[in-house]
Amino acid sequence: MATVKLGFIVKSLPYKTEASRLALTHAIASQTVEIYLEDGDMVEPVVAFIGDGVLNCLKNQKAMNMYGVTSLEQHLKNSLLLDMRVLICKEDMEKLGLSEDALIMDAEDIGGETKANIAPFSEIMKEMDSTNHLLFF
Amino acid sequence: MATVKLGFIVKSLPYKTEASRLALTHAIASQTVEIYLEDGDMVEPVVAFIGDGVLNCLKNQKAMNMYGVTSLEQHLKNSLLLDMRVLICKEDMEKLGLSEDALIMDAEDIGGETKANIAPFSEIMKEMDSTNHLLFF
Amino acid sequence: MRLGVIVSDFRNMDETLSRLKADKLGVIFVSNGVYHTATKEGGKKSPLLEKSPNMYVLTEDLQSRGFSEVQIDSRVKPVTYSDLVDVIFNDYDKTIWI
Amino acid sequence: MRLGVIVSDFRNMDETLSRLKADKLGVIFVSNGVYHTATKEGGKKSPLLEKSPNMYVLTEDLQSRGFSEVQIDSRVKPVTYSDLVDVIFNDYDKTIWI
Amino acid sequence: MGKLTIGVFSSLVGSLSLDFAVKLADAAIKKGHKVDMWVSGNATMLSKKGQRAFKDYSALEKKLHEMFASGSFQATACEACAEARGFHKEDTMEGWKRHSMDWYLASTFSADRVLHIGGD
Amino acid sequence: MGKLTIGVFSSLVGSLSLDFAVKLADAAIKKGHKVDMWVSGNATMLSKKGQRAFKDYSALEKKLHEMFASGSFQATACEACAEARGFHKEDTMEGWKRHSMDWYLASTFSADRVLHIGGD
Repeated sequence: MATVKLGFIVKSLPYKTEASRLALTHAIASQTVEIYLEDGDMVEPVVAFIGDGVLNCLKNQKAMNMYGVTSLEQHLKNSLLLDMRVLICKEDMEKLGLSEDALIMDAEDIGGETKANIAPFSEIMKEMDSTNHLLFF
Repeated sequence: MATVKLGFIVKSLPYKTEASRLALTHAIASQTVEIYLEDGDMVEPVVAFIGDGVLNCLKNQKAMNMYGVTSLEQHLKNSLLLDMRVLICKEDMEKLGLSEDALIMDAEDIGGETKANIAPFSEIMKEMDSTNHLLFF
Repeated sequence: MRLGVIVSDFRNMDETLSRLKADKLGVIFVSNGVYHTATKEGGKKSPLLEKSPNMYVLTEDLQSRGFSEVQIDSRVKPVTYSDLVDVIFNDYDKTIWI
Repeated sequence: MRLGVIVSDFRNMDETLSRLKADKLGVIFVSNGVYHTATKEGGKKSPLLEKSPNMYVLTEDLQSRGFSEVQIDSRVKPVTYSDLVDVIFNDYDKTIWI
Repeated sequence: MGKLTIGVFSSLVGSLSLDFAVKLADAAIKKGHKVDMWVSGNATMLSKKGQRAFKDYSALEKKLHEMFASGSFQATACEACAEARGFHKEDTMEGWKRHSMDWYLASTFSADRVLHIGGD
Repeated sequence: MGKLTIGVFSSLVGSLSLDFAVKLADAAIKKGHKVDMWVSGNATMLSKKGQRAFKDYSALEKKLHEMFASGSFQATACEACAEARGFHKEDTMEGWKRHSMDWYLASTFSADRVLHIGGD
């Protein structure tokens, strides 16, 4: 019985590359990883947005209407619906002039109960310290 | 009877992406373009390295020995062998501390007669002005 | 030369853009370039907005990323793909993608 | 945490690298990251060379780009792919690619 | 009405740069222009047939078929770039041609405007 | 001896990031480690069979076959990412498996070290 904690750290902007999308889809895949593991073993993802990566968290992304692709907004809501721990870097939000109102902080509209956390980088660094492995996107 | 002049402007570093390699292979393809054109019509390429792109022009690239891929050095020599006009931005060389000695300035070792030109950006800008179309890599 | 420059990313665009000289220079923000038109960094607007009096932003890319036209700098003109075709054919002799 | 950071590019690396805190921080220059070890810009060495006392550069990537080991900053240790495997397994708990 | 040649180089499936190229080409055709499209490097992936539509990826095949049907659109993939990636002639989406790089240069010869989309 | 899991994401054929991953994996195997490799996004191109060797591209297929033959190497491509690009089961290079994304996470569970190569 063990839990391996993985840190998915997103510093890339959305859409130009697939990096941030793949971070979330892989983190979400933790839901089905047990089929490969012994009973009781699990993989626990934590997702943190840092640097320009915080721009993935903006509300009202119309990528589906404009380009027919799932928005990062939708992926982030799906992550929160699954009660994933999501951190958004406070200093980077402030640097880019983003208020909490502008960001996706919950998935209430699709029935989610978990909220995203705005956290200073020092807390994100502690979270990284506590993981078994770190994956930067 | 017309000549269309194309400017291939290389600002990307080599190897991480294919951009600079594709600039030179496409410029070299001007040699065979007549098969598609009327007699006397031609496409004339000029290649300019600017910004970090000047690092494509360093001598002694061992990409073939290390990774089994043709080096940008070889592509650049092939371009000079075909008497292509090649410009290297003087200000960017100076900024990155590169001397003429460090750069591929000719293809004499494979029988080439044309030399690369170190030119201030203002001259490269004039060259760009004189092209029919500009392609940035 | 009338030169249209398509700015396709948020970082490392200024060095190339600042050096280009043209009788008429246009700047067209697309892809992640749209962040220049709608975000501030450290309270300041993007220095790219000072480079030209002729600026455009692709509305499809703006909206995909969560912005609406009311949020962009007033000097920047929102354009659709259809408008952009006219900009390329009518307003500039050459268009480059950086 | 002993953290190894693989720096894989020349531009935009400092912002991420500078924020990372670890009991032991290592910096491994690969791909276009090797330019940090062998070029100067405006006469100055890369600020990344000040970030850690534990620095490595992948010789295969250095040589591919036209540099030899004598040209690199003396604080940086040249390593092969084989050495890098040992660095990852023995010297750091986690290794990230930026 | 004019001719626009669009070259798409290292842009990727999963980025929106290929989408940009296709949407711009489509808008130009709808305005009565002719469009040539050249894909090289990793962008040759656009010419691969049998791409399955997923919601995480824009599906460009249907749009491309419409554009081919307009009679104002040609699209050609770099043959060597495709072969290097294991895309052979029989893997090519209907409507696409494959040529060597000189095709792109020849297309620019008669183009009124060229948009070269480089980048990653 | 340990286990290294390498994930390669958006890296491209024609860049040297895939080469980096393969060379590092090979060096680890030669030192007696076990290596799992996961390719996702555009990196799934690495698992495509029938890639023709050109001098402008490193030919990785032969090296991969040697690594599979070592018995210490597994390589798996993201199934959905491959299908979206038109790479189907029958297009997959010998030795490669295809799974959903949870395979990568499961591989990290028992890994001593994980190297995730993201970027473009």
